[in-house]
Amino acid sequence: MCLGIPGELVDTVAEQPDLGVVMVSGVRRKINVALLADQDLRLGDWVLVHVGFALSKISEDEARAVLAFLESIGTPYADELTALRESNIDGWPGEH
Amino acid sequence: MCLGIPGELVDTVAEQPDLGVVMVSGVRRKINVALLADQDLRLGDWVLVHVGFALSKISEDEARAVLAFLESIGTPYADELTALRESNIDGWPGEH
Amino acid sequence: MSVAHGEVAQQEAPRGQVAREQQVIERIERVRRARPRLREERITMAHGAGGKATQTLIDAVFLPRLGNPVLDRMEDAAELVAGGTRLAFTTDSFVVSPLFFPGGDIGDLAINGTVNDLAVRGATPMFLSAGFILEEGFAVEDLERVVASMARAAAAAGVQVVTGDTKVVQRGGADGCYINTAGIGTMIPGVRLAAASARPGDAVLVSGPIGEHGITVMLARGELDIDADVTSDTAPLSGMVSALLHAVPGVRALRDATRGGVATVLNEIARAADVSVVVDEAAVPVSPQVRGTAELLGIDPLYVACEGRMVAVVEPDGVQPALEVLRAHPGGEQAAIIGRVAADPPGLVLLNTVFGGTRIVDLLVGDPLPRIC
Amino acid sequence: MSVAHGEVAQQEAPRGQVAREQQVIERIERVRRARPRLREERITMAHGAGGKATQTLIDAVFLPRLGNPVLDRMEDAAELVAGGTRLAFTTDSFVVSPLFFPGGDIGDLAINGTVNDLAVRGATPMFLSAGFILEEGFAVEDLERVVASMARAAAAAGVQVVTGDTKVVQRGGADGCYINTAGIGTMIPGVRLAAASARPGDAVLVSGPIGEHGITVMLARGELDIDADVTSDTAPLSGMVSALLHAVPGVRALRDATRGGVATVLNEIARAADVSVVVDEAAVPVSPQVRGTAELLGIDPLYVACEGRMVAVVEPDGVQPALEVLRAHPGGEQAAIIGRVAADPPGLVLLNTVFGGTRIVDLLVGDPLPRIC
Amino acid sequence: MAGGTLMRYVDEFRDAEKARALAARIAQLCEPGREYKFMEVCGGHTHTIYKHGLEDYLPENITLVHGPGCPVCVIPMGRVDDAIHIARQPGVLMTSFGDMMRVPGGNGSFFDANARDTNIRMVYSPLDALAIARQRPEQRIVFMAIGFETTAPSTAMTLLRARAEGLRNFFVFANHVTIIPAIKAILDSPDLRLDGFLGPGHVSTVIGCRPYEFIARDYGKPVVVAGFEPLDILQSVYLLMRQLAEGRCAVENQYGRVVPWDGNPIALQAINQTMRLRPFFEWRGLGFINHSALRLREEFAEYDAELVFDVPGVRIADPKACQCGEVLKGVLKPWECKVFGTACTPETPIGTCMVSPEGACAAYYNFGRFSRQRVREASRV
Amino acid sequence: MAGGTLMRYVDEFRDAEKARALAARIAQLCEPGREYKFMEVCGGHTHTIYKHGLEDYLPENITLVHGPGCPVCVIPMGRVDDAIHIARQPGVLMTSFGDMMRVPGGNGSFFDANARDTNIRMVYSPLDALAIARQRPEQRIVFMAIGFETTAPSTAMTLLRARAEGLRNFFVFANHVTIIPAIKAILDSPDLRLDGFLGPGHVSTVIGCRPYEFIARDYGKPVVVAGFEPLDILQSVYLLMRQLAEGRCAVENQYGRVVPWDGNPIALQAINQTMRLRPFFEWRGLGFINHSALRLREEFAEYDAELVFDVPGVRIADPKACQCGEVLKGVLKPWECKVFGTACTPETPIGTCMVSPEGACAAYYNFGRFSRQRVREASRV
Ligand code: SF4
Ligand code: SF4
Ligand SMILES: [Mg+2]
Ligand SMILES: [Mg+2]
Ligand SMILES: [Mg+2]
Ligand SMILES: [Mg+2]
Ligand SMILES: [Mg+2]
Ligand SMILES: [Mg+2]
Ligand SMILES: [Mg+2]
Ligand SMILES: [Mg+2]
Ligand SMILES: [Mg+2]
Ligand SMILES: [Mg+2]
Repeated sequence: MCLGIPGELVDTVAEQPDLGVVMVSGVRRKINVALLADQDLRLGDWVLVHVGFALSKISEDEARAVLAFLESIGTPYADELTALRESNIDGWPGEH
Repeated sequence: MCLGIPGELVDTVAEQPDLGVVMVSGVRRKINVALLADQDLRLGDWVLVHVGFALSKISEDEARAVLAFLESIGTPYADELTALRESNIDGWPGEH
Repeated sequence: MSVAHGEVAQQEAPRGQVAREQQVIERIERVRRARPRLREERITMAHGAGGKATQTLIDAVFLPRLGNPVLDRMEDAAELVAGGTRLAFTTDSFVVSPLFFPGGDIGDLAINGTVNDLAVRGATPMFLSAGFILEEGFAVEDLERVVASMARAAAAAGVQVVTGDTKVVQRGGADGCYINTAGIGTMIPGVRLAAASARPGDAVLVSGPIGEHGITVMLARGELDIDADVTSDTAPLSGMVSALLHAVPGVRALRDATRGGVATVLNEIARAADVSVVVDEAAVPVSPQVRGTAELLGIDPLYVACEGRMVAVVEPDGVQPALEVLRAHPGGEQAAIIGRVAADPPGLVLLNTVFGGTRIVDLLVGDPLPRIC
Repeated sequence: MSVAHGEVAQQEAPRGQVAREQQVIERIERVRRARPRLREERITMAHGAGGKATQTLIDAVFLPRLGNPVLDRMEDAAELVAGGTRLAFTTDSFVVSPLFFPGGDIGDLAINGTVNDLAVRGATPMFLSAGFILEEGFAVEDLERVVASMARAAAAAGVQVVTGDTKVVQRGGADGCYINTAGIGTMIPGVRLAAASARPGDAVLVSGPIGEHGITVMLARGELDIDADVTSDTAPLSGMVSALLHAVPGVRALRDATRGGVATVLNEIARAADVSVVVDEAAVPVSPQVRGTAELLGIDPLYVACEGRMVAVVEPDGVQPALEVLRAHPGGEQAAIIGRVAADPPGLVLLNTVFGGTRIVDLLVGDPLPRIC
Repeated sequence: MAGGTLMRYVDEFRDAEKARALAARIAQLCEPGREYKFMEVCGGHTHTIYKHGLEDYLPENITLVHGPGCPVCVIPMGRVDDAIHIARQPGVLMTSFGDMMRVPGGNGSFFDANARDTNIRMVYSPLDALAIARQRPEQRIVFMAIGFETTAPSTAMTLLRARAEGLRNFFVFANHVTIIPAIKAILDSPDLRLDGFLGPGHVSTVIGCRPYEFIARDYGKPVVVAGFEPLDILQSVYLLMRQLAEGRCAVENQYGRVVPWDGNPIALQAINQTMRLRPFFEWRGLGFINHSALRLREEFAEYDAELVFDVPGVRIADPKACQCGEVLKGVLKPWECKVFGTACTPETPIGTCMVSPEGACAAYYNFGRFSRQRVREASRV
Repeated sequence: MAGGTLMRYVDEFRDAEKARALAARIAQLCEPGREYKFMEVCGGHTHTIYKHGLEDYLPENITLVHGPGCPVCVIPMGRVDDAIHIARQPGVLMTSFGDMMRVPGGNGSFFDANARDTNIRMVYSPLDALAIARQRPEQRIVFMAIGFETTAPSTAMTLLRARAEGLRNFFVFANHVTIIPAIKAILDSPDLRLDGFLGPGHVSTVIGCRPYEFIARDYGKPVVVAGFEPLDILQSVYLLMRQLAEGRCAVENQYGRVVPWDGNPIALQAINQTMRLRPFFEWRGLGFINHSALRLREEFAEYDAELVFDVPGVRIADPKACQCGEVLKGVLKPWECKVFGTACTPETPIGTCMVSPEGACAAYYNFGRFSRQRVREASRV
């Protein structure tokens, strides 16, 4: 639906707190980070970029949990279930 | 000072009495003839054209008189004088 | 290099559906092979992008009227015989914007582009013409820079500009400066290259990382506000081609991957030789910066123009020597075998993805557009 | 043909004044012969008009950077040797506006222009390239017309378009359609033509009435609101040249009188050969319509472009046969001897006026402009 | 590639070995003889599926059905014509995303219009359109806004910025749509049987996961909000299969690294501050859907191209041959449309699904159209 | 060619045989040892003289001195700059005659300005500028009017037409000058000795011959109003020589076929209705001359580019090397100017006399610059 690209926040823009610089594979672009004003963004954080705006801050923990789950796929079902729980996928509201 | 081209009036322009068509060596252009409104222009008349306007009606008689004078140049002085008078060059106001 | 990972999808789909889909696919291929009809009443940007729209324009407007056996071949350069000498002859106009970009400018493009079209045809580039269309108001200083750059590029490629022409059009009638070059080369004896001669089993190589010119120019326009350390790959290929052809007898076809990128060249080969070309995505050399910019913009580097890279089709025996020659040549360090020629499905380019799937790499209609979805 | 009517002005002017004026004239000639300096910071329309400004641009920007013995000769086409064959090679871009005009269009111009540059060099035109720069929005129908016209012109001139290129630029980046053609011809054995070989005593001929193309295009723009029954003279000269060169051994130089008209070509000859060319105004064929339009606009037909007329410099012995050959050839019925080559004053073109006076016919700076005074 | 190394959040999710393991698990979960149909709501998923050849990993009895989540594909022809009409007004420079340039209206696309008389240019971000407005005060810059809730916040933020700067030559032609009413329309459509949904990952960064709860609760279909790398989708299919195998029916979030359960409150507020729901809006192929699109609020009337310019607003019937509606609802596979690949191709699109790279028809035509059978045979050589 | 045949009023007056006879008569009238200096007021005459090589027919002791009657040559550099300034205003399309395009201002010519940022185009008639204004209502069309009384009526008629049509996007930047004050300035100049004047034929079609009477009456110099074909000029020289020989001093009209003794009353009235004399005006090389130029009347203020546009009106000093003033007054021959033909050439004009084909320097450089001596010798070969 919407092309979103993960980019690393590598710089700020002087006197323009709404802006930040992201890097994608060594390529830099100024983007607007105002939609994440409540996220306490820091250099080194990764964000999802869409049409020049950062839409969300990417969680490395969540990513690693998914990868751990995928690693576990070759292993018995029980391990897999543990990995799945860690990855927090099962998102019934009550579980949050 | 000002490029003026003799052209023959070869056509009128329907419903635009200010305009006429002149021909110069087979080439036609619409021009404005309003500056000669008092001259009773007719097709076949020659006019002097400058920047798209007819500035004056050309007198064939005057032209022929000059040519006659030029023809006479080879002839004795008296004949020349006659030709010169005919050509009306000597323009003291009183003589008009 | 396997074409599809059949291990997983072992089950066959319901017979009827597969048969129907197969019929549709065959119908589509018939439509694709028919002479295309030009539907547009006016020229659009797509007609100049080197993809399907350009081919349709050529097929519908130019070939029916100007066509002859030489022109109809639609190779990078025409092969001619004049006074008993085998010559190659080619032309290209250059309308790049901006005129100056990291790594090059319209001047060296105009030389290298024509040098390369001669070189990949198997000719030694010798003489170039240069036709300038200048816009009223173009800075003389910029013209001097462009011409100086042409002079350097010509010297580097060992060619001479021997005839020229200059026209000036009113402001608004051009975008600064357009250059046309045409070039003459003498065919290297014994060499016969043709896209149509690709055969199943041949290997497909590229001479270096792809898409750097196109990405550089796109970014140099400044509109995308993207900052990447990437420079144009503009370079003459004549030296590399000469080394390759002298060392490897089994080279079947060469093409410089300009407008439309490597994907377009591969499609041209697949169609000309009625074969399929199967590319291994993981093997295609792409610099991180090109990949990053392409990701941000949602475009595919396979379609992005190069101006100093070529695709080579080489017989099985010649593949390793060819790769060695290319890698030994300056600018060819990252040359790679990116795929191979197969018999089926004829006329199509397939890509084995990094992910292990298979997909088509078709011609684009026009330029790849930055997209948001 | 006498240069000045000395009968009348027998008395000599005061010695001192003549000497001073003479010094000034000599100083001017020294300045004219020096390599001109390009003073403009930006390209103006004059740089494309084929006159002094164009020459200055070439001398100041192109030759110092791209120059080589072939290019430096600045002939209509370069003479080359490739693989042992003597070739002529030339290029021109066509940016005419409007694209269609009575008697022709940009398509046949693009073919004939390059055919003629080859022909007047003493070559048999053979192969052409065609590079199109199209403006977004250009009507496909118009493109088809142009290409069809190119095809007809190519067939008429016996040449083939063997390689091509199409670029599209954004609306406002061109004026509909620009075409570049480059051409290759094989030199006719034994023929060596060069403007520099004109010698005092040679006769100067034109192959037909002058200025018809330029006047036609000027009027076709519609801005001048002048209505004249005049059509472009666009035509291939190759047949006529071939007939001439085979029949008359004494042809020294040929030039097609395009941008800048006959006056410009004569100046180029006078300068290249360091001779004077003396033209008899009454002998120059000009149609009444061209004369009439030129009068209305205050311009001189000698500077108006032709696209199917050439100037020939012929040794005294060859003059009458040459005139006969030209007149016998279709399109050459009104060929005429318009002047002769003299030794002094070197580098200048003089005109003996109908009125019996003498004046210089210099290069114009740019295009002749319609004027009111 | 994963583990303690630096994450790029891309290549890590394209690993063929993991895909094979996952595919094997999916195959294990298939009940013999049962057909599974999952709809990926989002065109981005469709694109990924074809671009990476993901179907090669799925057993033949799992079918992915392409949904309505391509913002370009659902724009009705009349809106394209309206945009061209605005672009024709004196002094107007129209801007939009590259995606829109080739979308056919009743009388051609933006590219065709440019070939006639308009000046419609691509921008990467609405902020770029705003920058043009700043640089060219003598021109009127109109931004044609398209997109779901993912894109609407960028338009909203740009409008707020334009007002803060007092720019008077910037206008928005709003065509933002909302995803939930479209999903509901599909669920209510009688001719479709689905076993579950791959939820749209990027829309969900804004709206969160709660809005999908009604699908599980009221319609009894599992939903997995999915990321856009091929392993994300494959894992999401696996999760759907597992819910079915386990007899569960819930909203799960596979894409937790990007999608917060509650979305982005700042983005939602920006949308709410600048836009309001239209009573109804036409979706190409799906017809009129209530409360399914956004327009500017009255407070932004002077920025609203629909008010400032005289927009004809004529409804253009889709071409008769066009079956985009069926494809968007997942009733037909792209190649089942009668004009697919013959009259309707990327160079001569009849329907919008053939234009956007996210459109199901374009994705299948560009990437998927070949006989897997024959390729498999050929690859054995 | 003459006689009963059809007249074309051109070729008939270019006959070399008649010229030789006339030249012989002129030579007969020369008093041995006396030097004669006649000024052709009009640049058109200068052009004819050089273009046809007329000096070849005159004895060396008759010198033709080139006067100020080239409307382009007398435009001061500041006015060119003003025009370019107007042309730079938003939406302006400036028009003028081809003659103006290469005239250097303080910072280049119109062509140079076009190469930078203006849109200044040639027209053949002010009516063509008006037609452009009609066709392009969104642009502001300014016509830079130049010329003596010959051209002023066309500007006047065009203004009247514009007002009648109610056109609001047409403007005139008036630079019309009047010939009599310039002749008077030259007659009053101390450094010049003249024996008579060739009167300007085409100006006289409008103003008639009476305005020259003061020259004969007050300054004792004969005047012959002359046509523009070479025989016209030669005959006029003959008539001047005859007046001198006969001891007469009068205004004669050689050009009676075109010039009515009383001029053109309609033209004079049109000028009077639309324009009024300026208190003074700067002439290039001649400095400020009182009542020597026309501007629009107050009734036409809304058409007056000088009022509508903000015109800087800065006076630009002529380049130091420039001796145009001396050439325009006939004090110096063109080639006597220090920069003639070296620094000042048609491609790099320093003074305006090198620009217009009517300018004395351009006419001499383009047509006359060669050694008659050497040509004569060469032609004997
Ligand atoms: S093939 Fe074309 S018309 Fe048919 S559904 Fe797809 S996009 Fe629509
Ligand atoms: S040579 Fe140039 S500067 Fe000197 S008088 Fe002539 S125009 Fe003026
Ligand atoms: Mg090529
Ligand atoms: Mg080429
Ligand atoms: Mg090329
Ligand atoms: Mg040329
Ligand atoms: Mg431009
Ligand atoms: Mg030529
Ligand atoms: Mg040429
Ligand atoms: Mg030529
Ligand atoms: Mg090409
Ligand atoms: Mg245009």
